[in-house]
Amino acid sequence: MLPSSPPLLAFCALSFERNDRLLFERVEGAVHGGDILQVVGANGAGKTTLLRILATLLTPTQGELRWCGGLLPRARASYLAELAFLGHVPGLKPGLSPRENLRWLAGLFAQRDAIEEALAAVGLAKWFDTPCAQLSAGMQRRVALARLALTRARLWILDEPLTAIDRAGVAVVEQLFRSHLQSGGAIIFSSHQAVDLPGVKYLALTES
Amino acid sequence: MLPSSPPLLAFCALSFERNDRLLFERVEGAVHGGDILQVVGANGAGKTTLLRILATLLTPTQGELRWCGGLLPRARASYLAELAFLGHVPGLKPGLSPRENLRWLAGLFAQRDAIEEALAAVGLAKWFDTPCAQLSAGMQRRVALARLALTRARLWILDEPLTAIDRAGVAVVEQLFRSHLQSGGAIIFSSHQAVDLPGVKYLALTES
Amino acid sequence: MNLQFHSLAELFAMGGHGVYVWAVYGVAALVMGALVVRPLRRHARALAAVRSARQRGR
Amino acid sequence: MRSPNPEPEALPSLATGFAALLRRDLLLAWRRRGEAANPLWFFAMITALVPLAVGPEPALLARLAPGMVWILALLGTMLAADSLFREDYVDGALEQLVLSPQPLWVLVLARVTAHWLVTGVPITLASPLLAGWLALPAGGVPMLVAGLALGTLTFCLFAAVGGALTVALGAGNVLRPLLVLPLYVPVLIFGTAAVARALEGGDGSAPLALLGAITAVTLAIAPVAAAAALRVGIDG
Amino acid sequence: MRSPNPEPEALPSLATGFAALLRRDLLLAWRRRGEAANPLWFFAMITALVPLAVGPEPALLARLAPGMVWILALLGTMLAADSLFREDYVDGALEQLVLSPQPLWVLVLARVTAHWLVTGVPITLASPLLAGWLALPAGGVPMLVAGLALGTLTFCLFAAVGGALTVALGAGNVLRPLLVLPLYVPVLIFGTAAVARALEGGDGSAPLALLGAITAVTLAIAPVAAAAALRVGIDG
Amino acid sequence: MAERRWQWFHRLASPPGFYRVSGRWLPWLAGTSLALLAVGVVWGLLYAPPDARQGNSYRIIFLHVPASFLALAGYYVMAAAGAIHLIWRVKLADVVMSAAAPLGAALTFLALFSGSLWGKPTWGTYWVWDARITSMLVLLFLYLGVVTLRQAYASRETAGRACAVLALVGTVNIPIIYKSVDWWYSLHQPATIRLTAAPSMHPDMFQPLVVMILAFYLFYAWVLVLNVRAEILVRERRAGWVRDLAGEGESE
Ligand code: HEM
Ligand SMILES: Nc1ncnc2c1ncn2[C@@H]1O[C@H](COP(=O)(O)OP(=O)(O)OP(=O)(O)O)[C@@H](O)[C@H]1O
Ligand SMILES: Nc1ncnc2c1ncn2[C@@H]1O[C@H](COP(=O)(O)OP(=O)(O)OP(=O)(O)O)[C@@H](O)[C@H]1O
Ligand SMILES: [Mg+2]
Ligand SMILES: [Mg+2]
Repeated sequence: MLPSSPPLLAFCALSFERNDRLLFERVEGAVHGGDILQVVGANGAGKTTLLRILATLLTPTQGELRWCGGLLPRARASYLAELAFLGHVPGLKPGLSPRENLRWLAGLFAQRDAIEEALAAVGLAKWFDTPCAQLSAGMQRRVALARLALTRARLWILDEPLTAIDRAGVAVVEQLFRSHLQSGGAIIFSSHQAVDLPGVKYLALTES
Repeated sequence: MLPSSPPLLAFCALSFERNDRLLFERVEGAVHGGDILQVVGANGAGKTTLLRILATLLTPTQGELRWCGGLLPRARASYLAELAFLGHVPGLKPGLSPRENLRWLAGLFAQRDAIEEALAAVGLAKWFDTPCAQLSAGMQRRVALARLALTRARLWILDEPLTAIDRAGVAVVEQLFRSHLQSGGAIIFSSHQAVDLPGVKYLALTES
Repeated sequence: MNLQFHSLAELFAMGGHGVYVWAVYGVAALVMGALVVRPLRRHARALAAVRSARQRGR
Repeated sequence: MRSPNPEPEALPSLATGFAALLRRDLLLAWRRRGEAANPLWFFAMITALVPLAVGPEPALLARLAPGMVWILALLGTMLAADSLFREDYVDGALEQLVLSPQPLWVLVLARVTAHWLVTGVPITLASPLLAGWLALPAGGVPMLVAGLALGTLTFCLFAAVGGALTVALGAGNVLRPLLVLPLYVPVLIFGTAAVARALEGGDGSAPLALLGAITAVTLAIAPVAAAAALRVGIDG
Repeated sequence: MRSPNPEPEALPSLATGFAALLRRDLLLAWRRRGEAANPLWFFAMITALVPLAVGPEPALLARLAPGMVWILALLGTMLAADSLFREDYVDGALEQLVLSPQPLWVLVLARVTAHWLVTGVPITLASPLLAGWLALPAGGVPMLVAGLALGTLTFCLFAAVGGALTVALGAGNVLRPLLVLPLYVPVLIFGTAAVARALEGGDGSAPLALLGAITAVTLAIAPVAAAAALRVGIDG
Repeated sequence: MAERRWQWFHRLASPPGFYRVSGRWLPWLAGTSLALLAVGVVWGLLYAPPDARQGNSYRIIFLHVPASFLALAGYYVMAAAGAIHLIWRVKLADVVMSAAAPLGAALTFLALFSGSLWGKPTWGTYWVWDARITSMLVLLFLYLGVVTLRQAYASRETAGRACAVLALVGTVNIPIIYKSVDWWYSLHQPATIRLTAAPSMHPDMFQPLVVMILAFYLFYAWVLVLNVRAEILVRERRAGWVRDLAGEGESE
């Protein structure tokens, strides 16, 4: 990769104020293809808020975001085409099975057509057709993570992807991360746990 | 404590079947005052289900529970008077502040009247009066944990109490656990993380 | 006690009220037939399922 | 060491539990008072739609008035009852209620009381105004108000049973109204009959007494039934 | 390495997004078909309460019939619209909709279509039966059905706007009706006018045409407005 | 003696016991109910004399009245089963309840449908808001509520207990609802049309009606037993005795 190519996502001088409280100030960072950035900080430091700003779900009070060099509110369409976001609640319909859930998501996002393999990869081979409401907390998170194996998005933004995941599951997620990074993708995620991957960069949020 | 005194909670030959699927079989264990039991197992192994059975929220397909030697459905009243249960979702009203939440819970359960100290102990000194909906995920979990510092219950049953809690928070929880055990209480909890306490016993659920 | 109708046409017409009477008896036959058939089929399917489970079990 | 049996003084009393929950619910209602007043607004606005839909003749409206007001009071309390246990279920508070050492029916009663104070009472108080809007002669108003006071309480109690039965079923559940509407039939009949009798110059107190009897029976049964349903329903 | 711009072939088309969401919603409705039939059932039950409340005289009921059926269709679609975006908000699916590369209004339209198919269409189809129940003369039925077909679609569109506005307001299920009720007024007026004209032996097509115009305008505006509201509402 | 009676009860109340015993009833129930139905229908449609005022339309009575009777009786069967299940935790009672709800709903529908079609030639309208008719409608809603509630739950045990609570609340309320609808009828001014009561029915009409009523009772019992047996098999499909039963069928 040429050093001159712009980063996939760059953000600079971000600050966010809510209810007259300054949450963070002049936060900046950038991810190129192959980069993985972990947002760390104490409870309430603003990790979720930052990730939602990066996903354009919230508007920063100050600062700017650039996607492949283009200023974000304008480049939004092409940004969303290459973004996969996973929030605190993963967006699965409890009444639908994992297979059905991934299928409707596939209709909205560019996805590979390999739903069953993706579910099998996160250890849900026996659960293709059970309504998600009947899965355990960790199994539901795994369904959400299976989406990542399907998406063609280059940037993943993940809020606490390891919540409720057991040890074996963490290894699966790390494997997912690894292959995404190798294929030139980038990851920004928050977690209180460290992941076992080379080259993780950290962005620490401290109370201002 | 005399070795002959019955355990606080004893369960034997528990099995649970849901939708014709046998989740676990002949699970047994017991906690005396001062004991801490960690339920471990992969995602979907049945930890949550077991804890809900122990809390009498679910009825086991087979097996029996004894509280201080008394068979449980019958001894339920005195059991509930000494039980503190914390589930996956912690039971806080998002529209109420931490203080107000702990106050209504105090009306239902035997609690010490020291809400502010308890909240300060989990690091929420600045947040007594902010509606819980405006707190971060980890801060909300902390409010729920603050209840434990107030309750007079002798048995705590906690489902993944460490979810969303940062490092510093984990130390706070461990301190809470320690003092509860020292005062003769017992703890049964599930977690994918290990806690740093002496004498933790494990109950491993494996798929049957 | 004797037969009240002398031709099929008369029987169907029922003095002008045939539509109502036959509709009621027809729908009743359908509903009551379904009431009997449904549990019978359910019974048969349940047995078949147990049987195939047994065979797979072997 | 503590004794194996709970020290009685440590346990909050029955009244404390009731009061704590009632207070919580009123506080929550106050926090979103824009919303909490809503059964009332709803009631008022649909009343306003009635003349638009059936025509403005006062004579016709007057005939309709008691029935319409009753039906709308029914709908108003019922719609708001949606969140009676559902919210508590979603945020886990219901588990805590079920695991409380307090008898569950007392807690159910507290929730119902709060709900009635927030929906039924305002509707009852506003009803003379709305009935006037629909050209109801003044002679019917006392019976209307008395009936609604009892009737909305009964509606809330039945709604609690319905809500408890459907608590674990998906959000936005439309099943609940269907379970409870048939139970509302007697209340509606006696409630409107009391007003009709008064309007005819007769004595509406007989149907009102029957309404009172229904309310009393429901008050005895519904909290227990709802509590039983909650224990069942908490497990999806 | 992949190019910085998305490969066009990788992105699902507009129709795919619409179809995927429509399919999801119909599937969900089918999963709880007991519930899905419920706006209809609700509609029928409240219809049955009307004679109990206002008395059984056929002449009176016939006068009321068009207005009552319209008001109940309004309530039926509105009640079920409660879950239109609320559920998606709570379980995080709404975030995914907002972040989808598809235009949001297309997705809103898919949701509204599904909702109309599941509520409005059955209500429209059942309305002749229910109108007959309330002793509506047969002459009014065609206008009633035609009006309801358009009207329920408009109601669903309004409900989407209201639902989007309140999605982030907490269980605000009673606030939304208030926001959208004023919008319902013209629909209600023209809809009942069409039936009334037809019953008088006149021609109901003029109010019906106006109703159609309202539906067309709403169809153009509401999805865009709801999409805008959703983007705002998603941030608590 | 008393002990033996209880043994008998326990055998009957256990699903496999009931399954075996009821197998012996089936041919009798099927035979008698079908035979009586055939006799009643032919008698009523072909041989009974026409009514003086209503002509031939009154022949609907031979379905309408038995269906109405069973629709009402069925609710008590269902509610009682629900109560027994909730109070004494008899599993079979839950099975009976789950079978009785759709059956009752179907019969209520038949009563409404037949009455409604009968109304057209007699009253000139398919529907009037008469007390009895209204209470029948409310009954249909009550049935459908129970049916839907059961379907809505994923777990069978939960569904059973929830429905039992509903049925129990219903049990208390049913008399109130019926009485109130009757009062409603008399409180408002009397409706223009009344159900023609049948005090002085001609024996030639009355006899086939009695046959049909009997036939319907037997039919109800038969279908109820069929449903209960099917439900037992589905619920106990993993139990040894069901597997043995399936094996017997196989070897034949
Ligand atoms: C939808 C309309 C109707 C419904 C729901 C209905 C309902 C009922 C019910 C529930 C019964 C049983 C009452 C009891 O056991 O005490 C009954 C009986 C009867 N119905 Fe109807 N009915 C309807 C229409 C009609 C019509 C149109 C007629 C004839 C003009 C009629 C004639 C009778 C007669 C003769 C009996 C037997 C009365 C007795 O022996 O007590 N019904 N109906
Ligand atoms: N409501 C339900 N209906 C049916 N099956 C359920 C239900 N809840 C859980 N299960 C099933 O029970 C099993 C155990 O679930 P449980 O939630 O107890 O697992 P767990 O050990 O807590 O997992 P996790 O680590 O993911 O929290 C799972 O296989 C799940 O599919
Ligand atoms: N909807 C909201 N309204 C007002 N303030 C909010 C809202 N959501 C979050 N906050 C505040 O913003 C701050 C940061 O919250 P955020 O959820 O971003 O923290 P976090 O770093 O993700 O914490 P955690 O580790 O607990 O998930 C907190 O102090 C919280 O009180
Ligand atoms: Mg967070
Ligand atoms: Mg769990």
